[in-house]
Amino acid sequence: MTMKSEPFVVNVGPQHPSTHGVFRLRLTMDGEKIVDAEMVVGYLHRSMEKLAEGRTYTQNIPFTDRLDYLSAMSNNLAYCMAVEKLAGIDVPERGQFLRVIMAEFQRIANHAMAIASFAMECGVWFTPLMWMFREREKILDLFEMTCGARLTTNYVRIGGVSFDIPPEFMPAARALLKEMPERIAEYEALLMENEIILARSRDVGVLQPDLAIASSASGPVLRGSGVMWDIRKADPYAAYDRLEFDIPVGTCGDCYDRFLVRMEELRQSVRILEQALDMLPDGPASVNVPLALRPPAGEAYARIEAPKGELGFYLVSDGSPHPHRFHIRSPSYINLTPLRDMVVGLTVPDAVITLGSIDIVLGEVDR
Amino acid sequence: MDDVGSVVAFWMLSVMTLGAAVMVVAVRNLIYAVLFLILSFIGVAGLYLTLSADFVAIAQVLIYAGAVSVLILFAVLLTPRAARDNAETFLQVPGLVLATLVAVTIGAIALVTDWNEATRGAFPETAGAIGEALLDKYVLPFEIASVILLAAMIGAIVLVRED
Amino acid sequence: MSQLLDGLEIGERIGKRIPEAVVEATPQWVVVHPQKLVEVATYLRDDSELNFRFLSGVTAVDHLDHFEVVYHLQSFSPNHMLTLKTRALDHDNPEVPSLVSVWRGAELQEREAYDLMGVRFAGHPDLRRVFLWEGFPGHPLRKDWLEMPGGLSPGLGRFPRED
Amino acid sequence: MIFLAEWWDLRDLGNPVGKLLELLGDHGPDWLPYAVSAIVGSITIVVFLLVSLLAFAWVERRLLGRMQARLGPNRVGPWGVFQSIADAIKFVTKEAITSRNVDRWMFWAAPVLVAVPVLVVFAVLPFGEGMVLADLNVGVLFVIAVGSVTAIPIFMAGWSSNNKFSLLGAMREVAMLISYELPQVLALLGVVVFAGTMRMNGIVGWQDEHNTWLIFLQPLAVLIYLIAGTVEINRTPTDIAEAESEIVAGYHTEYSGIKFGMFWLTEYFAGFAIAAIIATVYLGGWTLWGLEEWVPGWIIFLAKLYGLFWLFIWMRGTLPRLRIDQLMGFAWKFLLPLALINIFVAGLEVLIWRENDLAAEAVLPGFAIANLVLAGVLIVAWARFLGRARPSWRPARARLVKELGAVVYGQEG
Repeated sequence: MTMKSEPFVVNVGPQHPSTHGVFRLRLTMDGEKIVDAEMVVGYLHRSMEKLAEGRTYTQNIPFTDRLDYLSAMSNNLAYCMAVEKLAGIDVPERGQFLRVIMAEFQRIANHAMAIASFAMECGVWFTPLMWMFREREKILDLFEMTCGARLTTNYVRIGGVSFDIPPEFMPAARALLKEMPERIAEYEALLMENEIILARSRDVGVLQPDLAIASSASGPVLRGSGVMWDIRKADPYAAYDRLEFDIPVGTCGDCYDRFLVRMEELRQSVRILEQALDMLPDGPASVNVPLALRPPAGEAYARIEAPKGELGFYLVSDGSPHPHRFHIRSPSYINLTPLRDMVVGLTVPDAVITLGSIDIVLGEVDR
Repeated sequence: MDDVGSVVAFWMLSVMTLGAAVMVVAVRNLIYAVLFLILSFIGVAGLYLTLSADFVAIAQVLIYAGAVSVLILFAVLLTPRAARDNAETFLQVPGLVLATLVAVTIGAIALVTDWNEATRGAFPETAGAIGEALLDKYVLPFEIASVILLAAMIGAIVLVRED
Repeated sequence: MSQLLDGLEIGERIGKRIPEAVVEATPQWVVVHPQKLVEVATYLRDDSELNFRFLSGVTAVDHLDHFEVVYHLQSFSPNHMLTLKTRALDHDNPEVPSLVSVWRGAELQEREAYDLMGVRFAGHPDLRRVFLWEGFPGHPLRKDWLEMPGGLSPGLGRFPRED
Repeated sequence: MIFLAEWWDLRDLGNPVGKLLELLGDHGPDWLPYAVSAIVGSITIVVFLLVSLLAFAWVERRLLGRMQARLGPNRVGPWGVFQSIADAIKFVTKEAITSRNVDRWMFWAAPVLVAVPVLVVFAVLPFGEGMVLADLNVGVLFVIAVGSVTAIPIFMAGWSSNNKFSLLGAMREVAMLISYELPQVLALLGVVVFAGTMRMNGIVGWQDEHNTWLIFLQPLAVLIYLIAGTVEINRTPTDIAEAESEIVAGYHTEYSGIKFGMFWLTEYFAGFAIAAIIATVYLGGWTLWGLEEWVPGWIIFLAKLYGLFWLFIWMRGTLPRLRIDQLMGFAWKFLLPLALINIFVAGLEVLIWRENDLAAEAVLPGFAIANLVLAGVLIVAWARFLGRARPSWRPARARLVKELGAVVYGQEG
């Protein structure tokens, strides 16, 4: 005999502590079990793609800061790469390395936030968040001393970067990198073997690799399912082809694997950064590009491995100073495709940590 | 019933118990009814206390107010919303008749019986005595009750198992 | 290094397998006929040599007289990319077949393209607006969408779905 | 020593009250001492709780700040010590919103009633020798009974809020309280078996008399009671009923202002209550191997209480939250069997002790060691037995690869 209860709808969000912004998940529940999930987004839609069509290529860079506001550097980089591809601009070597350095620092900052908020979803009372903010803060300080902004950096420009690094950057960055392995070990000691985290996140929100590939998941979500794919290696951009690093992959595709992958990516980022700082060549950091850039008519699709996944910009130019079409392939949004399959059959707490393990930022989902 | 405090306590508790009991049948909202039932249970526990039966009083709170009522609350919540009010039923008249009969019986017994009035003693340690009685003189009923409860528990588990 | 496959070559291969599917092929991309799109996509995904299992992105472009839907395909092994396009020539009522049956990843992206560009994807399981609300006038990413029809200015008098 | 037992003796704050009551009993009607003692006792307990609350709301935030590499409150007064007072003023002055569709009566009654059971618990706890408001024969049972009643105001709050999150939180809380009552009762019964009394003062006296603490004789029970107590007070790792990331704030989602303040302070009071019960029952209450002759017993008791509360703060700063079914499973599958074994062993030991008429000094250390070993073995063995051990093929860290495109998944990977 089974007991059936009335199905009822629980609205998680748009105002909810664990939706990372204004994300809404309509869960249809049968008792404790989720039988259907529907995501409702658009509360933060700013029609960025339309706005960008009315501005010049250079003017659009600040928009990209506001996409995934936790990793502005990566967004700048992806967009500028697309424009450079469209206009055929080559970036000097120093600029390429600076881009790598900033993007990897940004990855550490973003993953610190992602891991911390995942831990918060699991119910840790702010401790990992505060610990990780300590390091994130130092990274933001580095950004500030380089370009004057902490969050919306607007640093990577078409043809290079906006400023070369100041003299105090190097010692600060090296000091940070020196203490990072120790800090990461601390996070791991706090979270990784924690019995409750294991109980909560293992075998929860499982994403099979076939479904992950079919539903265009990317970044840690894809790698957590055990797919060896990283655009930094597959389609190296900036200076990644000269740097040595490994791709962490999970084995079971559950929340815990995605968490492990992010944890390991912190270490890999530190490794990349150490090499990049050593190899940083002298010379100009950028080439001069006209402000009202008129790329030849055509189209370009450039993508990078942003912290959240494959971030791509698809630009269509008609020869005017404005893009004819400005499309953002945003990893946060597309990683939500398999969400329904991942949460059906789970309970609300599991759905919440599954959402946390995907790591979305609503600025990028809604654009 | 010799000192003022006991008398006052008795009357207050009686009014509380009976008033809550009346409210249980009178209120329309089933959740309210359950909450009044809890109040009534607590009143009864207080009455036990005035009778120096501390163990029984605490057990009353623990089992009736703490556990049974919560069970009823869950039962109320798990029934469909439509059946959640204290509506009129066809059992109203039989119920009323039965209640009246019980009241008359109890009242008659209370009036007819020749009560022995005992003076109020000190608080004896009842818990130990009850425990010994349960495991000595009344061990058979005690064990039978345990077996019945176990059977009920297994039955409940079997009923709600998924497969 | 991810290799961008030559559109001419792939166009030829598709043409051999599915005649009349390719409308145009350039070194950068292949344009296929909408009616053959699902067939072509299935072929690209299942062919062991091409092995395009990953749909990187779907988007639509307004070319003033027609709409172009662009698919960026990625194969993990061998590591190569392809840009596939299809055209909806009716600018007022553009419609192309949905590829959700081939790649689940198209689901949200096609919804987005429908919402902002107004391209209908026939056969999409759940083609609804995603960022804007049902009843929003027009599709803002179209080039002819300059202001909200009916003299409305952007911004809301009241919240959508509030009634 | 006798001369110290005067009304001005700080070691027993019960003395001055006793003198006062004697005075009233001599000159007033016979019910007057009862009424006065009840009033004085209640006021003392409430004042003690409020002062502790004000202190510990600040201490907790400072301690958590230390754990989290930040400062904690540091603006109001020196080191932010007046932060709790500022918070209290904030609670009182904020608007206590009552939403339109709530069940008004219950919505207002719940925050008032919720603090009652917790306050009542302190009535049976001895703060020092003779410093107990009501030295009930059935003190242990009373504590449990009162603890079980806390479910009802919480349920009222959740149900009357007319909010799904509130209702879910209330259901969770009630289910949790019911489940954890059993291991809690069984853990305390082990103590009763040893001490042979349910009177709180008697338990303290027994520990004093045998120069031991029951934590040594009942290590497993302490652990079980501590876990069950943590569940009852709703703090991380078991704050499931108000899990912020899942159901917003659980049963008090709709509450604001002083109404929320009541729930908030009840949580602290309950924490003090659990700490006080553990201190009394397992840690020898106001005794400390003779030190109570020199230091006031209530100071010793408070030191133990606050030390235990610090443990709760520490847990909050470290542990994540369990899922509701895991927590329930833990109660029924892990704590309950262990508690049953524990009480069986305790009974056996007391039987051996009593039947053979052995000397306490000889037998208790043996029991203590045996029980400690047994606790360790049982916990490890039972955890193994139930354990969701990591599959051996599953690596502890993410695998590092260099090649592209392949898939490692599951066991064969």
